[in-house]
Amino acid sequence: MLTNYLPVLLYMLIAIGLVGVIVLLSEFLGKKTHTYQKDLPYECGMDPIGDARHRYAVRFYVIAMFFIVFDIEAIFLYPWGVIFKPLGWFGLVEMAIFIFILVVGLVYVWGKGALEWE
Amino acid sequence: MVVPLHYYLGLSVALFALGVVGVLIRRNILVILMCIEMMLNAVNLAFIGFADAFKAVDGQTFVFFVMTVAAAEVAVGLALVVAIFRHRATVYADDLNILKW
Amino acid sequence: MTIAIPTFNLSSIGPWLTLTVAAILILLLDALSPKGRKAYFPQLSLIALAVAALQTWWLWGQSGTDFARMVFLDNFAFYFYLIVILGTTLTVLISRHYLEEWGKNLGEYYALLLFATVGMMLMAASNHLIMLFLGLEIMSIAIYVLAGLFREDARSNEAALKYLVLGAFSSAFLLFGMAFLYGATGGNLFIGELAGKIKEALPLTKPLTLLGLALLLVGFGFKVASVPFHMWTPDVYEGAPTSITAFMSVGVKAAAFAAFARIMFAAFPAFVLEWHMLLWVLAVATMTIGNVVAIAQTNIKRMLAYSSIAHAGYLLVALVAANQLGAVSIIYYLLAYTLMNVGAFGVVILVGRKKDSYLNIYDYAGLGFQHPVLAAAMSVFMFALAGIPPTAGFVGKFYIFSAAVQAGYIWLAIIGVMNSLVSVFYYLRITVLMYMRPAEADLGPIAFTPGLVAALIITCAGTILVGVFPGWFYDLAVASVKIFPAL
Amino acid sequence: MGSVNPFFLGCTLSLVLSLSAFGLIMIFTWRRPKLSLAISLTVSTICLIIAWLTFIKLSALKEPLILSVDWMMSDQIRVPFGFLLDPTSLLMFVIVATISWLIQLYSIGYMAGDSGFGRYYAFLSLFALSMLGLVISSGLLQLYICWELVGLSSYLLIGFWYEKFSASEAGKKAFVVTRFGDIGFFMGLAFLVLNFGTLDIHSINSAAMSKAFPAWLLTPAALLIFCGIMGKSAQFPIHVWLPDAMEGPTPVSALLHSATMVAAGMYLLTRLFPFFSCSPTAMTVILTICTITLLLSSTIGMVATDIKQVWAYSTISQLGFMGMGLAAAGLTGGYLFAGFYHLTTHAGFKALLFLCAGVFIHHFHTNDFFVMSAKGGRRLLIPMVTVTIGALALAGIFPFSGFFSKEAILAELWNLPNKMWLGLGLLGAFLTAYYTFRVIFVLLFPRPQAVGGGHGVEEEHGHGHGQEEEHGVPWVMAVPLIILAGFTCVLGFLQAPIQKFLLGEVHHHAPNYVLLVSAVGCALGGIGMAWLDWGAKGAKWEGFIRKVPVVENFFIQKWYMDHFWRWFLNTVIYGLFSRTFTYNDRRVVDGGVDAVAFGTIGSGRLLSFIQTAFLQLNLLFMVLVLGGIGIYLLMGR
Repeated sequence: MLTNYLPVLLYMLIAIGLVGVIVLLSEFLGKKTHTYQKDLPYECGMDPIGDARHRYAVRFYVIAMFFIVFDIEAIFLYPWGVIFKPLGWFGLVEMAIFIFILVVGLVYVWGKGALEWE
Repeated sequence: MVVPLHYYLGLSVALFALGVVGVLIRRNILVILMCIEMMLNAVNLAFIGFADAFKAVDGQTFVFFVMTVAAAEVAVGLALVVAIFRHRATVYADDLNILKW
Repeated sequence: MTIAIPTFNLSSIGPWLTLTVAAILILLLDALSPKGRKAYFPQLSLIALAVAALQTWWLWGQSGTDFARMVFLDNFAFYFYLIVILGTTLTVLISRHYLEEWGKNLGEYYALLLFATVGMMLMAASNHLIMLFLGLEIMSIAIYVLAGLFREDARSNEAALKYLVLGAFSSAFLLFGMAFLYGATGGNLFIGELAGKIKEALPLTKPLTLLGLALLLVGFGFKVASVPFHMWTPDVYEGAPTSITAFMSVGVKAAAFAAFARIMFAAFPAFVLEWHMLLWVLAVATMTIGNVVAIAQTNIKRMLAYSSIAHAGYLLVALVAANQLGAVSIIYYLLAYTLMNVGAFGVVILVGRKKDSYLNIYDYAGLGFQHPVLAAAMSVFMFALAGIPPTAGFVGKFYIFSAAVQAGYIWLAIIGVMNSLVSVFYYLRITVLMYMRPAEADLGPIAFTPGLVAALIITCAGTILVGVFPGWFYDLAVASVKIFPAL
Repeated sequence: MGSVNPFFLGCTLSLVLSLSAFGLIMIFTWRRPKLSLAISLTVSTICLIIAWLTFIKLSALKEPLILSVDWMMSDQIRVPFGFLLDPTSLLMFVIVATISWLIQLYSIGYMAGDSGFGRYYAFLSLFALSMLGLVISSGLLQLYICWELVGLSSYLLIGFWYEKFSASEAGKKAFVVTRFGDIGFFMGLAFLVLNFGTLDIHSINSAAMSKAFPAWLLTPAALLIFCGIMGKSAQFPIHVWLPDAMEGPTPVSALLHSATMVAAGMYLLTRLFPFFSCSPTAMTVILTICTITLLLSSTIGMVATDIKQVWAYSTISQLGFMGMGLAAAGLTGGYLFAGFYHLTTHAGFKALLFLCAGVFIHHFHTNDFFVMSAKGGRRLLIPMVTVTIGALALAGIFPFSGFFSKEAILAELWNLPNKMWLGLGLLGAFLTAYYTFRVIFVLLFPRPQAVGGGHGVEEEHGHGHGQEEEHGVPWVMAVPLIILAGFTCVLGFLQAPIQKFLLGEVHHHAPNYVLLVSAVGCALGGIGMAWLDWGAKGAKWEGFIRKVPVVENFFIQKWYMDHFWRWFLNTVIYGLFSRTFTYNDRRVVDGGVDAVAFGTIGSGRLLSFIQTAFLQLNLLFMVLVLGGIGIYLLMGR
């Protein structure tokens, strides 16, 4: 009975292992520079201590918008994932088209230079 | 445990009404957009409630589409707010008064 | 578990595919090609539109549904395909020079136009509330962006944001209405089956259905700019780029009326009395307020906005009539309206000259002497909008009011005729200004570009031809409304 | 169709040519007076020739000639487009073509040097197009279209001197007021087509004659169509536009308001005479309205001082007279002849009167015939003679055309069981003669001192502003006068041939001497009265009506009809609708928000909520309406 969950266990182990390996590797291989900004918690350019009614740079909104749009499209991947098998090739092709359209959006955003920070 | 349909509907209507009131009384356009999101989510809740009651799946499918569309709408809305903010340094609905009767 | 993939025929959504592919292509080209080599987007769009029209023509005469009953294949939808394709084509024609003046001849403009067109077609053909909603939003979101196209122009921004907030608000209502209908019918979202399901569940779910109906009315009322949901119209029409205003006034109206008519005719036979009564009131209010307020306007775009509200009122009259002639007149009138209104906006673009400098109606003074042909064209459009024979506007109004009389709504017809009388005043004022007033100042030359000239020729000739030979279009329309057995 | 019918070709040609003349001038040549004139006059001459040729060729016609194609609007609704050539339309066709040709000729002189010369001729061509189209159209919809075009071109012509405020106002008034009647007309058409399914004039008439219409259908349709006639033919109570319409150039007045445009209404009545006469109710209404119009306009004509105003009111009264004749004939089962005959003769003499007035106005630069008289109007020989001929005809004096046609109408009135109508008709004839000859006598027997002393005398010396025109009347203006005067003298004796042409047979009835004597007596009485008041040596130069100042003032104020409409427009239309809405826009919304803003800041959330700009007010409104709809749907019934 519990053996049914063996793949899950395996999957978890692999995931944890992978994360651990990557963290360790970056610790050993990566170049280390320490700046004030970089050492702040979350590493995101925000001051962790201070007034909460802080004004954000407008660029955050732009990035946030892209994130919302691309992220929310993933919603359609879940139902597909659930019935991936019965849908077969048809579903795969459909999803490929769907993702292709998303990629077009990404290419467009990229090509327009909207991903440049400056 | 089965949640009765009218619980869903009651909550949904309440959420929707809250959203409407929020849209009507808040001045900040960002908050107005959030309230509109709330209205859409109330609709989602209603759909899910009905889908659950009827054991029909199309209500849930509808929810997916509503969510994506709402995201797109908000993205456009945010972009417009940003554009307006760059011009006039305001995000308040009552400052949108160039176009008048 | 196995899932039966429903059979479907890609060619039945051929026009959509063509336009979508063209739009995606434009987006890619726009992002990837270096600056300065982007002049071919209008041509590309026109080709795509022509192909889509051709595909529609091939589809003509089919009936039934496809894609697991999601999509209607019928002449009603196809007629609307043709109308919105016509509207988009004309918009593309009048856009180019105008956009160049503003420095905004962008690829996305055309891509968004095409996407919006696809959305409109979806609305006209949908047999499923999800499809309807998707079509509505594809169209609306594209137009929100287009309305705010001139990012540097505060009015354009404001128009877009107002439209977005109001539009999102109203689509939330529409959605809530759909949810109620879904509940009232025990989990049905197919438009074609709504009527039967509503009837089945009637005694139990009457309040739910009625609430759904009310919410749908609000949602659609907003999209067609019916009073009292019209308040966005003048602001948005004034602030949006003129070419987009033209597109909105014809395309959105056509698509919204297509969906509106289909739902009302097909889904609510059980509540005929209620929605007739409500729409009766809305129609009267819409016509009257639109026309009366238009008299007071001095900005031509605002005036045309109120006139577009008034025309929505006439169309609502046809909807209330709800007989075969009524349905026919909706289709016919939207075709006529597309021609005459885009034409009028084309003239507005021309007269507006550099960056919409001259939008006051008094800037039209003396146009008849400086540019007789242009003034003549504008007069044709004004006559047509006012419903003066022998233009298409007259025949359309004749159908509409005849339909109302036929359905027994004599008073509605009388009010309609009185309203069109009032409208003559402000339309003819433009003509009078053009021919009977000397120009107040020299406003500078008017740049006639091939696209605009072509659009004006098409609209002008179309307005007159459709008016003089309505028979053919009428027959097409009759063939299209055969699908509503209740009429 | 193997060979095209020559008449069809001719009719089409005349319309197409007129339209292209309008288009050509308007688009290309309006800057060049000579060229425009050439185009317009050529086209007009061709139309004239076509009209007369058709008339002569078809004069022996037995059956009406219908040359039409169906314009299909829908399965049930077929609208015929084409030409219906029967005696009525042929006669009118000729009249219209002739008069518009004469007026184009006359205008060469009258409009010479006007800055809008080309435009003027373009409008005249448009007018000819629409009027000719109206006359020979075979279907009511085509007629309606031309009817509206007539309205449009008259609007353009009346407001021709647009820089003159009163002129553009008058143009607008004419257009709006006649449209008012047209709503009725249009509704009548819709009513007919929906209940009967055709708009073909011939089939409507024959159906009416064979009693195919139920009365409930017939009477409303007839009355609705009559609304249009009231507007176009300036019948009470929407006659108010016509006197104002005199603001246009005088040849235009002659063209529009004597022979053609206003006659269009009566022409329609004639055209649908069999249809109308099937509804006694409608005919009685028509008779009443026309009688009121006759008396009203005659009495106003008695006190007007502008020569064109007098002719304008006489036009209205004569139109009323025609209407009475037709209605009476309809009620007694008579023929359309009397009214239509009067229409014919009236076209001739009224055009004549207006053109004469135009000569005087052109010469003296004034519209006031008292001033004209003081400046020596009687020295202009040709117009003075011709205006007298016209006036005699208008008054109904033997042997001029008006006598015969009035006689015919009075005979119809005589046949009515109620003799009151006859009495009112005679009273109208008396008044007509009176005000007509008031003008003539004032012109003939000038009294410079009566028009404010020295002013008139000074003008006497200096009236020629150094222009050569004072030496006489240009021939282009004189020729039409003479031709029209000729018509006026001759037409009366053509009664029998015209009757034969119109009805196919001559109805001789024994001359009714009582009627004859009383009619002539009334006319002569009117002239005599005018002589006593204005002509005779010791006359006081004031109308007999002066003795009752209240009534005189009532007439001078035109029965307060203008006041009524002004009030109606201001209060009801502008006040109630436009103002409310525009006021809302500008004041209530802005002002309300301002008031709140300036008001107490501390009064809390409720007020600040109203303050939150337009966007949310709109939204709130939507929600409220939704609430209303919901309540209606759920609670209603």
